[in-house]
Amino acid sequence: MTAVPTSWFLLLSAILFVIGAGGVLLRRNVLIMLMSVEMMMNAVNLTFIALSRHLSSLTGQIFVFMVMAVAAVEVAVGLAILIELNRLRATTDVDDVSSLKG
Amino acid sequence: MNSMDFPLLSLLLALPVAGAILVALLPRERTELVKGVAFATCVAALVLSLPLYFNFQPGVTGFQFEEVTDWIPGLNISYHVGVDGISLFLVLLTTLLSAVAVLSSWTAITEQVKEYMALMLLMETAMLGVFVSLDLFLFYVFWEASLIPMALLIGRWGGTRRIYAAIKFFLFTMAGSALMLVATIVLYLWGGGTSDLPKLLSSQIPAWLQVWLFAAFALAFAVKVPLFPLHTWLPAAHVEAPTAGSIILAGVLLKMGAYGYLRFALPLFPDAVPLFAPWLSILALIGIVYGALVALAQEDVKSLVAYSSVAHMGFIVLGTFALTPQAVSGAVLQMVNHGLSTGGLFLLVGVLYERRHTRLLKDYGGIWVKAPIFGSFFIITALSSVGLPGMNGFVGEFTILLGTFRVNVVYAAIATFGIVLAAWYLLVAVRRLLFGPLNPANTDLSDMNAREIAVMLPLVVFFFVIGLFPNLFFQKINPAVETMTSQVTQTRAVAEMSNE
Amino acid sequence: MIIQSIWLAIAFPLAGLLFNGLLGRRLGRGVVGIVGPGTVALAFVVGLFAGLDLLALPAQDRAIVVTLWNWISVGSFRAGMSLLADPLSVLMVLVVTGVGFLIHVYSIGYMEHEEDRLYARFFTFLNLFIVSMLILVLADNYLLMYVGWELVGVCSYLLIGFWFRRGDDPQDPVRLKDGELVPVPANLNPADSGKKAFIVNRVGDFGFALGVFLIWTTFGTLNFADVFGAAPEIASGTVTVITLLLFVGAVGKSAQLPLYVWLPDAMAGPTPVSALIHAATMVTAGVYMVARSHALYALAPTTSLVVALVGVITALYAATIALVQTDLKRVLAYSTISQLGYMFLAVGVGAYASGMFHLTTHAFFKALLFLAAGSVMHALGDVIDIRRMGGLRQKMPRTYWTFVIGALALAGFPLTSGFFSKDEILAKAFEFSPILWALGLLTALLTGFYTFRALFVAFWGSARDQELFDHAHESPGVMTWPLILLAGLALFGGILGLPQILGVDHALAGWLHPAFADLEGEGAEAIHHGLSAGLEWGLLGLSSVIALLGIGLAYWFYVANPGWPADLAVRFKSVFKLLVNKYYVDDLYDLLFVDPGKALARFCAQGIDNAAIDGIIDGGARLIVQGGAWLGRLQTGFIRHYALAMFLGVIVVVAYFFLR
Amino acid sequence: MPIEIPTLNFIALAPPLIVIGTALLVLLFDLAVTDKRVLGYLGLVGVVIAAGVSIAMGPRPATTFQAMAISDGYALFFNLVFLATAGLSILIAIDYLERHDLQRGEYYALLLFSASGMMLMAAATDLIVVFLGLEIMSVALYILAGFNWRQLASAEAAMKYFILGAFASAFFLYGAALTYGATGTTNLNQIGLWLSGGNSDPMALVGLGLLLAGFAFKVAAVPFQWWTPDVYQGAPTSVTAFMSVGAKGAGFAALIRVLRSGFGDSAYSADWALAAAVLAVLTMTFGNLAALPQKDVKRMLGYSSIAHAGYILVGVAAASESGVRGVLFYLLAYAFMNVGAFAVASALERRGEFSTTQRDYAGLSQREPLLAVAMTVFMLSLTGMPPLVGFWGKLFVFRAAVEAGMSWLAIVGVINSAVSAFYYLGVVVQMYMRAPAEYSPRLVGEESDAKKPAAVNLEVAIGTAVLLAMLLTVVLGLWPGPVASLVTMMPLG
Repeated sequence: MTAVPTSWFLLLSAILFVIGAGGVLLRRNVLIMLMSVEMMMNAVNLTFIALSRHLSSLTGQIFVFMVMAVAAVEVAVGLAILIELNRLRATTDVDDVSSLKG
Repeated sequence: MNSMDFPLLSLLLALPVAGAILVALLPRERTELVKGVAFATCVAALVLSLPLYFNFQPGVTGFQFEEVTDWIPGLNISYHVGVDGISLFLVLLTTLLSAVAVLSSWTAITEQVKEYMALMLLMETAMLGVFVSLDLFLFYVFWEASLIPMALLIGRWGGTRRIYAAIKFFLFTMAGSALMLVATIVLYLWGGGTSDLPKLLSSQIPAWLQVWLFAAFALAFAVKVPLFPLHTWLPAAHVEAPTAGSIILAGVLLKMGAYGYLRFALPLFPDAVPLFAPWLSILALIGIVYGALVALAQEDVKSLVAYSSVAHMGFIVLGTFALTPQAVSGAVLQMVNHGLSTGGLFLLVGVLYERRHTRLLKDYGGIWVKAPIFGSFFIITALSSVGLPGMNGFVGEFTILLGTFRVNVVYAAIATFGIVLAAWYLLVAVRRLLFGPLNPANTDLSDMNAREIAVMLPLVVFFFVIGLFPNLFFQKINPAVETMTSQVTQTRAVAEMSNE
Repeated sequence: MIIQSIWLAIAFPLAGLLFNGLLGRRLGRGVVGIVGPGTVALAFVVGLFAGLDLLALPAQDRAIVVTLWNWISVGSFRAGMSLLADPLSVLMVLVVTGVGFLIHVYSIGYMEHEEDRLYARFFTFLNLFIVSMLILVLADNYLLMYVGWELVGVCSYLLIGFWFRRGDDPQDPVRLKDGELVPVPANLNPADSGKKAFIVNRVGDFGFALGVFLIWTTFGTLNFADVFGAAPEIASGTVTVITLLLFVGAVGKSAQLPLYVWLPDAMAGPTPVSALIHAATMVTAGVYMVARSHALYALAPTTSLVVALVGVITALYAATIALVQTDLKRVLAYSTISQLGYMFLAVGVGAYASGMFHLTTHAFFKALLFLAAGSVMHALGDVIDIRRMGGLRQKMPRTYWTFVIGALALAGFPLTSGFFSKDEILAKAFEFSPILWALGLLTALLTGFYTFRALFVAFWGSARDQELFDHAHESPGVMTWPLILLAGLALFGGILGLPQILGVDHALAGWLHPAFADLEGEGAEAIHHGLSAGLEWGLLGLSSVIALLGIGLAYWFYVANPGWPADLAVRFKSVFKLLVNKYYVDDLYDLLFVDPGKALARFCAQGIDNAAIDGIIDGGARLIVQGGAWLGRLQTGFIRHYALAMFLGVIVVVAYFFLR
Repeated sequence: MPIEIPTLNFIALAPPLIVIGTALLVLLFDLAVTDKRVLGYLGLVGVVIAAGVSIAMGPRPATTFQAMAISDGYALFFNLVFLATAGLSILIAIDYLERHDLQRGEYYALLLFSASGMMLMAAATDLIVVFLGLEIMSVALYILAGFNWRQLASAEAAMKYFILGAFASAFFLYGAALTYGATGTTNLNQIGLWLSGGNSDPMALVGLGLLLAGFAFKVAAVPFQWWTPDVYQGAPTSVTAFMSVGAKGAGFAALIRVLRSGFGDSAYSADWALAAAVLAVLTMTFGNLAALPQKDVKRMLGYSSIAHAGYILVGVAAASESGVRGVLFYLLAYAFMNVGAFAVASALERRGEFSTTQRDYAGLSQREPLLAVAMTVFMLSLTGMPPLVGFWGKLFVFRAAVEAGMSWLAIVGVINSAVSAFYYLGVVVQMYMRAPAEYSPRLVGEESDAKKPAAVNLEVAIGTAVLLAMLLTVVLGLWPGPVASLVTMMPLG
């Protein structure tokens, strides 16, 4: 069984990253934007792991653990903020949150 | 060399700041005490500055009363102060006019006296610092610092368009000197990491760079002088400033620009001088004629005097760039003269304004009858400003023109014509203020009181002292000027030789 | 020797000036009236003794320099506060202080109606003038001379404007026979007149100053002795330019064409001022300066010709205007301009001593005429229009007779002082060029005419304004005694310079000889010119005839046939109007210089300063703020926009690094 | 097989650990203390101790966690910057939260956690630690930005900050990954070694670009600055004060270390220097121009902070030792003057209002002269007027630019300073040159009394913060020598 070339992983993760970014740019629902960001981070994780295998270095995998932990924290905080926002204005549409401008 | 260990200049710089702090600590309601402390500080500074004159060794070239201390040792920036013949009288002028200005605001300022006096005192230190700094960064610090108190003085205690005037003043001068900062940095790096003026004077800067650096410095000074067409902040600031502000502005602040040329731009960048001198001279000439013409069209006495400053400062710049000993010494003396004469005129306009709250010529007329002392002072001051022989303005203008004539007849002729125009606009002002039938609105006008006379008197005494005994001043000015001009012209000659 | 202390001549009036200026108002007019004239008298005495000291010296040593202090020294430039006492300057000192003293005394009476403050101020200014004039004449270098030159201008300014409260002085139009009114230009008010005088003088000083600069760059010194000593080695072109520039100053100060316009208006000042400054002394400064600089002018024939031409043309020109003036003082003012023209004619043709002689006699008789006119004004409550006078000789005999003597001297009536001095000039002019002489002679005819026209209209005939006439009275002694003394001088002053054909020495030329000794053919022998005795007698006779003819014509027109002048005015209406309006020169100057100057000033102030420069600056500032507001609009508040911008930013940054 | 026990030099990370410990203590005491202000003072004590320890440690470099972090002069200096910012911000918060009825113990804990994250970023020599520090700091700041839970604006600020921050973090991470892929390491010094060995890889370059973008977001550089004005405006003022300096400082601390240690000695250094220069120009110009028409002072300061990021980027672009020194000095200066400005702004906020407009400053010099003087000092210092500390900051970064042959950058910088004078001066104009607006009550417990002249009732803690910041702004301006010497002794380890 031949190993899948690293470049394929990298390409896949790049595509995932761009899809995630596209989600942030195009979607208006805060929750979905949050998920898109998570997707970007996971794309990065995939990159790290692929590279880690490619380089035979553990650092990349350590990094992935850190990213996962941080991502969890971010989701928690993000949801908390969303709840606070939702309490003050019943919406999840990010375009409704645009009073500060100019 | 004066080897006194006594740090006279530092003390002189510190004294007004100390006074300002003291004033700030006094209770707000004790306005008389506040004024008294401020005035006492100014007088003390004046007294403290007198030894500068008496202990100044006229024959010595170089700086005297020098003090050098590390300031920012990491960057080799030092606190280096000292005076020579060029700056000596500007220091004395500053201490004198500061005292005059404080005394002149005794009754004119009624709101926030404490802040006012503190700012006046801070202003004094900043101005003194500009004239005694021998380190480029130190100079720049004082140069910029002097903007702040003046802008506040104009903006807080000024006339109706005071905010516009204050902002204009601040932004104009700050924008003008922005490039000077970069030029200073460049100079500092080229000079091997020193900003010490005497050391920099002997450093070799390539001619192409000198051109750029000169341009940057010249711009900053041109705004301050001010040269046409960068002058429009001046009338605005003058008209709106309180009397004392105008006195300081015209008397000292404008001199900082001309002083900058003499102290920094010319000696540091002699190779660039031939390239720029004609243009700056032409701008100065335009200023002389244009300032006089615009002054002629003014209805407001203060803006008339302000534009006259544009014209008078043109003479000083013209003399500076003639680079003959006569012209440059004349320019230095004329700086003092202009400070005294124009300061006096603003003072007198302030006396009127305090009484009648108008500065328009048409609101006056014939008041010499009601205020004979005022009238006599005004005529004397106006004549001093016009350059009447026997008084100060003549000596300065004459030597400037004489020195300029040597190098360029046409410049001298145009500038001399400017004197004719000067007579025109100032006599129009005298005519419309003092002469003619008494304007009925002025029937209750009171003459100057003892304090106001006391403020004017020293100025008038100096009009005549300088006019009759100018050598008391020239003997101290000349050595420094001759050193400077010969340096600049020699370097120039060398540069011309090598070009051939 | 008192001549070493010649500065005392300046110090005394200076002391008087300070005393009167600072204390005069408090001490009362009695003290002021003593201190003012007294100090001038002391100065005169100093001058007298100085003159005697000079006489005691050998002729070639009669030039004493007294250095008071080193005034200005910058680089190679030196100018001392140094005084030069030589025959020329001492003569001027004596004229200035002598006539000045008499006018001071006269002023005690003339100014008696002024309030204390103004009375003291008047004497202060008068003393200041004496001081300034003495500085001018005693200076030993061009710079100090320039100092005096400007200072007298200021005194003139202050004194013309002394009655600064007065408004414009409208003039009654001249009613012609057919009922037509010819408007007479209004006289400027004193304040504007003073201003005008100062500014016009400054125009002249502009030339003078440039001349001084050129002298210094050429000679490296401003000292008279050094300059004159080195003058022969200098290129003649340079000397010509220098002398021409200096002459521009003289034209301004001595009211010659084209800068004479200030002098008639200067009559708005008090009459003693007109007498002292605008007739006897200050206006002759230009003549003195040329005489002083004779060493230069002698080297510049072109300039000398210009001087002579300007002089003679001015003389004739001013005389024609004087023909129709209705204001007594203005008649005298134009006559002053005209007589100054004679003096310039003299110095222009190289007859410096003659010029100085006429300067001296003119000082006597013109001061006399003005003071007499002042006496009339004093009597009539400041009325000066001769058409409102008439018959005054009965009311004011002493004034009348002194005026007659002055008028005779002015007209060049034989044996009066003016006769000798004017004749000397004409003779010199004849020698130089008969054309100049002819013009001078024509002027002399006109002089006789207009002088006596004024005299006859004002003093003869019957009263035209009865109320005024009734009010008139002779002036007090303090005014008439100076008149009488001056009348004596005007009458007998000629003995200073009797023509040599009379077989006596020309005293004044002899006195001045040391000062002009460097000129060949000048000095004591000067009057012994190349003309034959017969021709000289002939010229003398012709001058006498012309003077008498002028006086006779005036009599014919204004006493014998009072209707004729009006007839003539109607017949030559355009000429008459031209003269009444002073050739419209003032209007021309307004049109050419004053109005465009003011318009230019307004344009600079509003068009350039406010609109252009501030427009650019304020507009630029607004533009920047506007740009900021525009940038702020990018800040939409939408997260998506921000994220998009960031994403694009990332792409750009990455692309930059990738493609670099 | 002997197990190698990693030698963990905790001492090297003592300052952030002390701060974290303090934060935990705060959380603990929060359960017991009723007057939450005490917690603020407790935090302050921790900050002071941490600062003292930082100073005591001296600039001798000491690495720890297997060279993932370092305690060198650079890090210690940044510790001082962050601790000064934190200390002043705590002082502000103590009264500010009380006035607005927001007093909660978590606030101080979060602030301290955030500060520890910043300190970690400055000490990090590994991209992993950089990322950790970044997130510790950011997450706490997200919460703090939304701390004013009653206000929509605050929640909005938090939301914007959070989403955009996470978005930017993702880019940063991707950059770290690509760098890792190219160089095989996440250790900055290793990366530096790899690059200086003459290696190059386009992937590393792309990674560098993405890392730069991530930092650019934190320091608010164009085009990643968008969040700044909105978040500054919406967040509680005491938070804005803290993050304006802290987040920016931490971003620069890590950015410079990444660029200098990692990419400094490489073929790429000219590239990132130019990129930084271009970013600097765009950033300061955008910030200054956009600040010009602002009326809300907090928002104006938000734009101004963008401009200052631009000035600091000038020092980064110089890519030299003196550039780093300039940045260090600048940030310390910025800490005092900017936190000071926010301290005055928070002192002037009325209860229930969370912003101050220009009008609120009208006639302040007559109502509260001390505050007016202080605000004037801060504004002028931010403008870069001598003799205030901001001037020296600018001077030092511009000097570095000139030295690096980027005089044009310095020229753009000084022109920008002149433009910035316009809006900074605008506040001074209000305070000194306009008459006081009609009075309305500002402080807790004040009754509405339209005619009453404003009483000076400055709370102690905020007053102390204002006074301290002003004194330091002035004194360091008059006597910048010691700090200027200090930064030369604080090289990157």
